[in-house]
Amino acid sequence: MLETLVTGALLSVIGIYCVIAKKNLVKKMIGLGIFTNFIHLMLISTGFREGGIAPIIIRENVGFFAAYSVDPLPQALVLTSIVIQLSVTALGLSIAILAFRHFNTLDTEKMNKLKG
Amino acid sequence: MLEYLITILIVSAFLMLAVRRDFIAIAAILLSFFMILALFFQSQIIVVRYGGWTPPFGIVWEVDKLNAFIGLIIAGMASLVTIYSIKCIKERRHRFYTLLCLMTTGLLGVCLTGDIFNMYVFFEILSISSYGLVAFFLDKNAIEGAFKYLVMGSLGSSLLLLGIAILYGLTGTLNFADLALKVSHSREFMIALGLIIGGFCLKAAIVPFHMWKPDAIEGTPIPMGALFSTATAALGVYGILRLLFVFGMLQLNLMLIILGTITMLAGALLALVQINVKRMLAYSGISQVGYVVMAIGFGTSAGFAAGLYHILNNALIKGLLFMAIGCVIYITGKENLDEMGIRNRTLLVCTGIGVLSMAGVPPLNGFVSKWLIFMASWEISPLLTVLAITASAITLAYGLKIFSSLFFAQKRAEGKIPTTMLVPVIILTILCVIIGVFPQLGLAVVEPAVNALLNQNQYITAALGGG
Amino acid sequence: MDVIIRTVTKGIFPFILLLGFSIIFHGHLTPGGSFPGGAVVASGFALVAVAFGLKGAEKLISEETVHLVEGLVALMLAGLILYESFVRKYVGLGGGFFGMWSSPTVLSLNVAGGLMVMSALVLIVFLVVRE
Amino acid sequence: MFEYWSFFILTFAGFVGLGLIIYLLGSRKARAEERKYETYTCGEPFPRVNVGPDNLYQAIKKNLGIEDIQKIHTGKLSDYLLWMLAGFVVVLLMVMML
Repeated sequence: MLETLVTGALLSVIGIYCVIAKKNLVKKMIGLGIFTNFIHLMLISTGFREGGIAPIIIRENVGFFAAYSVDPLPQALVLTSIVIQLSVTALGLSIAILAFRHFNTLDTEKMNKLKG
Repeated sequence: MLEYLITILIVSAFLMLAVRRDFIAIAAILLSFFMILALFFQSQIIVVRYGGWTPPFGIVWEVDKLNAFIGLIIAGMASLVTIYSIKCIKERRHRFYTLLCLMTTGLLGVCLTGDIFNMYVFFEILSISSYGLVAFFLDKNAIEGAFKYLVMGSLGSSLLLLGIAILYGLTGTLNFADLALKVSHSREFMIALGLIIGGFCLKAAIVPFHMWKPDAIEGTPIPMGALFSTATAALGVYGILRLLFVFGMLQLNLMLIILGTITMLAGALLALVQINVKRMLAYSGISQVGYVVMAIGFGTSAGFAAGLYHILNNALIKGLLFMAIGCVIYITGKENLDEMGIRNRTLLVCTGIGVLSMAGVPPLNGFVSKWLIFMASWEISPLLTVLAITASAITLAYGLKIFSSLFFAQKRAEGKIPTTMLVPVIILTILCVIIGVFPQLGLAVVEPAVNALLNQNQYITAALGGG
Repeated sequence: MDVIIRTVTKGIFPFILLLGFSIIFHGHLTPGGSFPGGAVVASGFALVAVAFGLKGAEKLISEETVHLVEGLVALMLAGLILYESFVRKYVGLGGGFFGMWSSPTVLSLNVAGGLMVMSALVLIVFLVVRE
Repeated sequence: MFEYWSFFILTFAGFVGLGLIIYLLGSRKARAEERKYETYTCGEPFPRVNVGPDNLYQAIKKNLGIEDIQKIHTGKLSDYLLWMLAGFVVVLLMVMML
């Protein structure tokens, strides 16, 4: 459990730093991906159980399943969330392509026509 | 019937891509509006169990009066926007309607669901389709607004997911009613609550989170501006309310009062100095959401009634103003305030009523809810009343700016406005006047929602009891 | 691209499709399912787009076709929901389509999801290649 | 119903008064410019000064510190994200204080 927390803390700090401090739009998307991965790690670690079995239910021994298997729900949640993150990343990168076409740069500091 | 709402919207969204007939999307969104309308007149709480699973395990949709009220606003605005954009969007209309169907799916899904992860999924459907809609024109402004909204929105919804993960780790359940039984007020729960409320504040554009909204609205097609300022804002406020409701923390809430007051004043002051009319209306929408958040922070039933009433009135007024200004932009093609002269008497009357109503001039609907907010805030602290009245005065001041740009313009453009664009404007104007003259009509709609908000036990037993 | 990649692509493309669809169709029994299977199928089209250019890939599957597939999937989902909620409930046709498959609902959901994932990823690949 | 209308006149007068004060205060500088033109053009037809809506509230913009609020909205994504994170921190602290 400790490894998970340490990794999660590292990933979250790296992701937030990458999203905020990096000027490049593509790097911002990468940072967003890292940060989302941190959340997926946290979410899947909520279902963790020391020495648990794979959550495949067999009709004969429901009691055994309930006592020893890991929680299957966070895995389903993370799968859903990964697909969502995929579409956000795809949309973000296509917007980055269009932004490069319009502004001739990916530097977000230079794309500040709308302000005030 | 409610099970098929999402199916209809999603199926029509993908059919639009293949078949490219506008009437599919229009029919689907209007049908969803009538479904929500039928739902609104049901007396008891409706629980829809997907796949027949009982609530703590399966996904449920739970519709009480509060859901139905917000859903009615959302579906109503979505259908008016749909009718409005038949002529307003000139090219690639099937893409627009596909995204609009998906956005309505997301809005209604977040509003009606009773499961917190399901809420996150619909929240993301809403977010992704609205990023696409912000980038719809694919020109410089649209792309800039879109990527700002995309990065901010995705980071916000990631933090919302983190809050949901913490909640799941602490309680092991995702159902609202079950969560309401299991939450306590310890520090871990409060972290989760803060993260989720922050995610919804981003959608409602409360002040430290508001910066995407003017930039995004300046780039979007104007019907989307109307939808962002009404439906999405109402949804953000609903999310905050529902979370506080689940946590049983609907008493006097200093955080919401402070955030709401700052939002109200900052939005109004910033709207005062804008030159671009879309941007001004965006800031005006932010300011009106500030009133709502301040009112629901009071924690009294008068405060809730005032806040919910102002959500309704803000939707009507801001929708009216965005659509009317959209008609002007349709003819002149200019977005700056000093080149907006137009020669069309109906439109001028409608815009004038909208501006006066936004400023809170009786006998229009904006006055009623603002009056209720002043009354509710007087019981908490007279200082808040003074601030709210100041913000109202600033609202009138920037309303006058729109007034003078429309009525005292030097050059007036000629042009014919299509009927489908004029009809929603007229409908909203009539509603504004009717609710202003007969305020008890609006109160009759709002009061059941307030009662539902104050009765937590009813919500829990409807979901969990009677399996 | 050079001749090696073209030749290998010609040889390997049917097998990629086969692998993808087998993952989709066995989704309810084995690991995998709609998302990995759809991604594998889309990777086959991406390979064609790399080897033969966008023109070559569009000969196989054009953007219109992809949209058509999405519309068909939408109709399929609607039909599935109608089947589940009306036909099975009121007419009483239980036990799958004529008792042929082990779990028809999950299978048809897998197929619909796989086709949807495939078309979305193919669209993304086309958009990126076009730039 | 009656209670909503009992302060009708008061509110109306208040709104109109405040709005008028702000309106007049805002357009004062622009009018002064116009008068200057009148004085210094000696009998010649002077260029017509058109006061559009964008220079209505210039005085308020200068004096009430709205320019400072506007400067915060730099249009740069990194600044926006920093403000947003600051907002999250503020919301977290305030929720924990409740």
